[in-house]
Amino acid sequence: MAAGIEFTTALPDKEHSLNLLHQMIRVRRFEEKSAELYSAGKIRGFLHLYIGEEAVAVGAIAALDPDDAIVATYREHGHALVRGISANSIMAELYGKQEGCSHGRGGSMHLFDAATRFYGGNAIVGGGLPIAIGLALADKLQGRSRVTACFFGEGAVAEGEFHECMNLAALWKLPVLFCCENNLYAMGTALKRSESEVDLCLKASSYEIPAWPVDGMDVVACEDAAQKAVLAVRSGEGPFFLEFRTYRFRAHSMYDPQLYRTKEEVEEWKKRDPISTFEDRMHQRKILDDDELAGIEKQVGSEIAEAIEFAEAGTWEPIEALTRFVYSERPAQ
Amino acid sequence: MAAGIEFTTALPDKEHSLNLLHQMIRVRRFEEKSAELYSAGKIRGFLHLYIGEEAVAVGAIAALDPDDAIVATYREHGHALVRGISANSIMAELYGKQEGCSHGRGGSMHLFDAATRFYGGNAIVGGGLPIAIGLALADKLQGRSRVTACFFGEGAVAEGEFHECMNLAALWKLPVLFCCENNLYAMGTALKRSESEVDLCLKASSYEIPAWPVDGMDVVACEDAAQKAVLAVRSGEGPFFLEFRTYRFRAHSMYDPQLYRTKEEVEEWKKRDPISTFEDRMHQRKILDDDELAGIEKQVGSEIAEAIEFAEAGTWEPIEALTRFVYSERPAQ
Amino acid sequence: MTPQTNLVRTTYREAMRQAIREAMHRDPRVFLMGEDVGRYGGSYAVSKGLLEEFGPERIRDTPLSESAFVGAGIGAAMGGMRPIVEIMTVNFSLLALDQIMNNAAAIHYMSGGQFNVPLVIRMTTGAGRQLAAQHSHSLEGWYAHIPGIKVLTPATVEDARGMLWTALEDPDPVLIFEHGSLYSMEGDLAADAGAVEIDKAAVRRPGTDISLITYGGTLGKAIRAAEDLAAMGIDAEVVDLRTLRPLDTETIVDSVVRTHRAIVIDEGWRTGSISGEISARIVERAFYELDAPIERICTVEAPMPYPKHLEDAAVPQPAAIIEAARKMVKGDG
Amino acid sequence: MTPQTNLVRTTYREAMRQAIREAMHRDPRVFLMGEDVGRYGGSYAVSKGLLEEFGPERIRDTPLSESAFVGAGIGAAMGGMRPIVEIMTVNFSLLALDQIMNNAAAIHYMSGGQFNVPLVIRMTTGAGRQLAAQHSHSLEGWYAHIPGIKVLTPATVEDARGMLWTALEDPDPVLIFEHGSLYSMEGDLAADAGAVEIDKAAVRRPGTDISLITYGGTLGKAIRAAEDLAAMGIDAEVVDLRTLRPLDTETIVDSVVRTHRAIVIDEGWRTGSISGEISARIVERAFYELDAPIERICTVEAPMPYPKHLEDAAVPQPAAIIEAARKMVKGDG
Ligand SMILES: Cc1ncc(C[n+]2csc(CCOP(=O)(O)OP(=O)(O)O)c2C)c(N)n1
Ligand SMILES: Cc1ncc(C[n+]2csc(CCOP(=O)(O)OP(=O)(O)O)c2C)c(N)n1
Ligand SMILES: [Mg+2]
Ligand SMILES: [Mg+2]
Repeated sequence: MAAGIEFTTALPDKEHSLNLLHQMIRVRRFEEKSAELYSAGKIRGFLHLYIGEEAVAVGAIAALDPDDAIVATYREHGHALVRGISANSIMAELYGKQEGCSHGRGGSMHLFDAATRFYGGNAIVGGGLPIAIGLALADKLQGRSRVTACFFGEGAVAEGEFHECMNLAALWKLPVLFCCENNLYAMGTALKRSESEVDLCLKASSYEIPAWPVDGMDVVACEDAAQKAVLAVRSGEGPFFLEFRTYRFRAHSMYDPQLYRTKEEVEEWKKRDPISTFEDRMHQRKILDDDELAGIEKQVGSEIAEAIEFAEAGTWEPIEALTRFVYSERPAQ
Repeated sequence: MAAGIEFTTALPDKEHSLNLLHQMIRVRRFEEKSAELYSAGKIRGFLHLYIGEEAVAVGAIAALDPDDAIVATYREHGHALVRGISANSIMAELYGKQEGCSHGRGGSMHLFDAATRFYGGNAIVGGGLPIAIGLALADKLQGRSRVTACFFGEGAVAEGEFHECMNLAALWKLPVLFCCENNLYAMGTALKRSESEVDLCLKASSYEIPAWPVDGMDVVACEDAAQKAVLAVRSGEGPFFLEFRTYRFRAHSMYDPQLYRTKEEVEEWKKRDPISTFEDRMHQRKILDDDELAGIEKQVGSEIAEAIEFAEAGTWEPIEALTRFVYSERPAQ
Repeated sequence: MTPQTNLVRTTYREAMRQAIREAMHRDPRVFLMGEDVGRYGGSYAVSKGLLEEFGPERIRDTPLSESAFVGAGIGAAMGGMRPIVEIMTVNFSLLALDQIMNNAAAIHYMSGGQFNVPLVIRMTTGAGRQLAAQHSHSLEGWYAHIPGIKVLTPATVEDARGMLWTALEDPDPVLIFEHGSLYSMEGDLAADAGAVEIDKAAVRRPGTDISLITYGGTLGKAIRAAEDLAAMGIDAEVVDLRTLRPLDTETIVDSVVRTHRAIVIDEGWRTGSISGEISARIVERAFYELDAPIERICTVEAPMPYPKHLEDAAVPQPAAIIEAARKMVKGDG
Repeated sequence: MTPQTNLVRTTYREAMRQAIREAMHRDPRVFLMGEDVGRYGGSYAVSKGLLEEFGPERIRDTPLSESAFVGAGIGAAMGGMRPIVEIMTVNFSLLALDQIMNNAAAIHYMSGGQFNVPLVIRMTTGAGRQLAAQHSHSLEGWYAHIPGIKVLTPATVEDARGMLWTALEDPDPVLIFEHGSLYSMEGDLAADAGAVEIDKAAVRRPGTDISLITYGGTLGKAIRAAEDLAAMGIDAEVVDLRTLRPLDTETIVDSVVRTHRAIVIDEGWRTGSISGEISARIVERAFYELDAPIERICTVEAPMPYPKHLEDAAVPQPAAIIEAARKMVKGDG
């Protein structure tokens, strides 16, 4: 199956291209602002930025239907935004305010949203994979043709859970789209220092799961691959594995002095910035002019400014509510 | 590497063939007697018989040096016997007597022996694999050219630990010989119901570990493959994976009604009994006559009779010793 | 139970099986998943016959992948199913503990109450069958440490029959621990027995002199001890905790307020077992009611040895309960 | 410490790093292994610089495979090495729990004393940095339930410096829990500071009115509370448990015999935490010395919420200690 595929490298039409660009810029600016707010002490705990990887979430999630499900990691602001959780409620969550999408309980690493079927936000590497398996199993058992997209880093591939879940998904032909975000590092550990076989698609294939590598710096390639994979998954052929080859431009989290890679390496990758390269292509194709770009930036700017305002105006959950939701307040339906 | 291999299917010389046969018969008769003693209530707990799989332990362990290490599972009487732990001390262990190889503490599933570097007897499926990794790492760090042979069933392949350990062994080029005893069932679960990809060698290859399938009903093939693999491992090339294709003739343990397979299937496999087929081949090659066979049976018979006597005469550890060895009595050297 | 009720003699195993059957019939969202629950018939024969009745989709054999299939249970529960996940024994549940603590127990809370996890996990627990160090854990009290889950320990055929129903109606994850020594225990069960409440401990034998507080596989021993004590003129009350999380402190304290003396009997290793928690709660709530220090009879702090005499010596026995109670009531207490 | 001793101001982190460095220099069998201990410099910067000093064989970065590399530590220890395995945080240790309980803690016992496992496992523990539900566990007291291991909780720079040495000399597995909030704590350390004993609790502040019993990250809070209590005329004794397994019951009981009142302060979730065990032991050993029921101040039984005000409310704080102590001493106690 992997052999016969043809990627559409051509740009989509203007409207859709603008939309993809808009989404990537939203994520980028939101993250940049979050970093500032972290330094200002407004956001605390761990903060993992997605800057450099925007094309993956934007492209992959564009291929999903509204009632598909997403399971993500602690590096999930981008996925949440693109999925349609409001910037307001995400920012409020980062602040820890009860207006946040997880009621302020989760913070940056635990964004949840029932309305968009966004199942977290998981801070245990590999910990979300079995949940995706289970969601897909529920769909299969109930005869629904929904897809569960599961995002995880290449570092998770070494965990036993990856192996167990690949096997279960393939064995039971479950509708899971595995989206491996290969940004080459797990904290400070380069892929080649953590895997005897660095070709991740080969790994997936060893479970009989069709697998493609995707240029994760190219939003069009990401969307195209995801669309084709989603189609296969939705048609009942079982799981699909996409390896998005990408790079994180920033530190792993806000505490990381980045001793493990050179500035030159980072600069080299920045030349492939998914946003600026996409802008260039759109410019070349003359489907983007400076006004339009300024318009997007402005729109994003005010969306984020509003989100910060919303978060600032948000309220703290009263301490008396500390043990609320340890157990459910309602019986099972 | 796997491509270039040639298996010696010819029988070894008479003396060595007799020795292999002797070992297989020892294991077979020991196990048969153990089953009887279980029914008689002399042996308790779980008892997992190796009957049908003797060629694997006999062949593989013949390829090891005395200072190599073995890590095994709960189905390890055969390995222990072949490795040179005395039948006396194994039988005493099955009885729970303090003259047993684990002081009576472990029973059938936990045979241990420091003298022969036999590191258990592990009753958690997959649980021995990381120990083998560690033993091999210790050898590598200390510049020793020893091999650690790790036995496990094909059921263990689905566990996350298998994946993690394959990767570690390959990544660090550790001297581990992985001996997968593929007897087609994990309790009642057939391999095809537990793995999306049933070619286990392909799995090992996906970690860049050289891997061969071996006819696990043919002791000569087992020894030959193990010898070649051990040579590669000892020379520092990293781990090796052997898939021994075999079959257990008896139930999983003494409690198993075997609902999951047909009598016909079992009978079909019994035609490939590693002992009788090997006897036939030796007969044909005229390196075994009835007297010699009777001699082996007699020798084995008295060895086992003596072992039972030894176990019967063994003593119970006093109850006062119950908490002995929870912690070591001596400081670390 | 009114005297008119039609009573049926049944085993704990059979009661559990009927509970599963009924749940499967009642609610199409219920399915059973675990190692060897199907073709093998369940390692303790609890699910024997269910595969034939409900088919392999709903009586789902899993590969050996505890973490993945427990996590899949979590996901399936979030996806609208009502999974019963069987972990063959508590000893293997350690492999799934991350999923239990970091996902099942935490998701409702950290999602701000948006998602709940109506998952039931069943497992066999306890010692008593000479299964040695890796197969004899009694960790239900240990699991009771985890907020967000509930921990049930049915000790009677009635609870074996009724707790599952209630657990399946619970919107939150419920762990059911079935002591391996109970499966063949017989008892009288109402022909129309159904759900039982799970939030109350039960006084199984009223008494005035001393409270014997216990649960699960040890309840029978406490009752036997109480009968012997009665013959010695000591009237012991036996409290069956039934649910270890949340603990029914009221019933415990009420009993101690009546008897002024308490022994907690717990098959867990003493240090850090639930027995310490119970002792502490009694002190916090009924210190001035106590006529004597609370005693604990627990499992000796050692991995479980294989021989019967040592295993018997390791776990709580009626003799020890009797002696402690006698000393406490007749002695200086 | 004699007054002549040359004191050096140092952090807990630096003390820990020096302890590792020294161990590496002293004993060629010692090596450090874990995620990001090398190139990244340790997720809490404890091992920063060690890769450069000792090279990648001995400062060994591992893939994300907690079960395999902890198990490899067990095997390496059995193979003659003295591994220090770092699990990044306690939250991820659940993935390795099977190896810890079923192998590390059990092998010496079930092998009848033949093999021992001189392994040291270090991990960061505790809350206080707004890392939310999956990154804030405090499970050291829970681990203390497991026979066969030792559990250390260094709370001072002296113990950070000295406990590792003693742990490495121990023939059995030792777990060291380093509370994340302590790394930047400064203290005076003797220039020639070395090994410390690990089998005794320490009275960090003598007092006569009440015993505050605690350990690890909470010790500082107890001392602050004691200082405030002193200003109110209440002379509190502060006991630092230092080692949670084996617990030094003598020192605890001696303190309570002097003060007749006790509060146990424990960052673990209340139910089933080590605080219950301590309460139970005091009752068992010093019931008639108690002037008031023992109190416990523990972490609220909920997954940890992200916002600071809720996290602060969830974990034990000096104010709560002061209030409880005041009531107990001045009130009706
Ligand atoms: C089980 C587990 N082990 C360790 C960690 C600590 N940790 C958090 S992120 C991370 C690196 C993960 O890398 P990768 O999967 O590639 O994702 P990325 O951060 O690159 O997006 C590590 C080691 C964790 N959260 N969970
Ligand atoms: C982690 C774990 N899960 C489940 C079990 C129960 N169990 C014991 S043996 C076994 C089957 C293992 O099959 P395989 O690895 O093929 O070895 P075989 O018994 O066929 O030699 C199972 C499921 C266990 N011991 N450990
Ligand atoms: Mg990565
Ligand atoms: Mg098998």
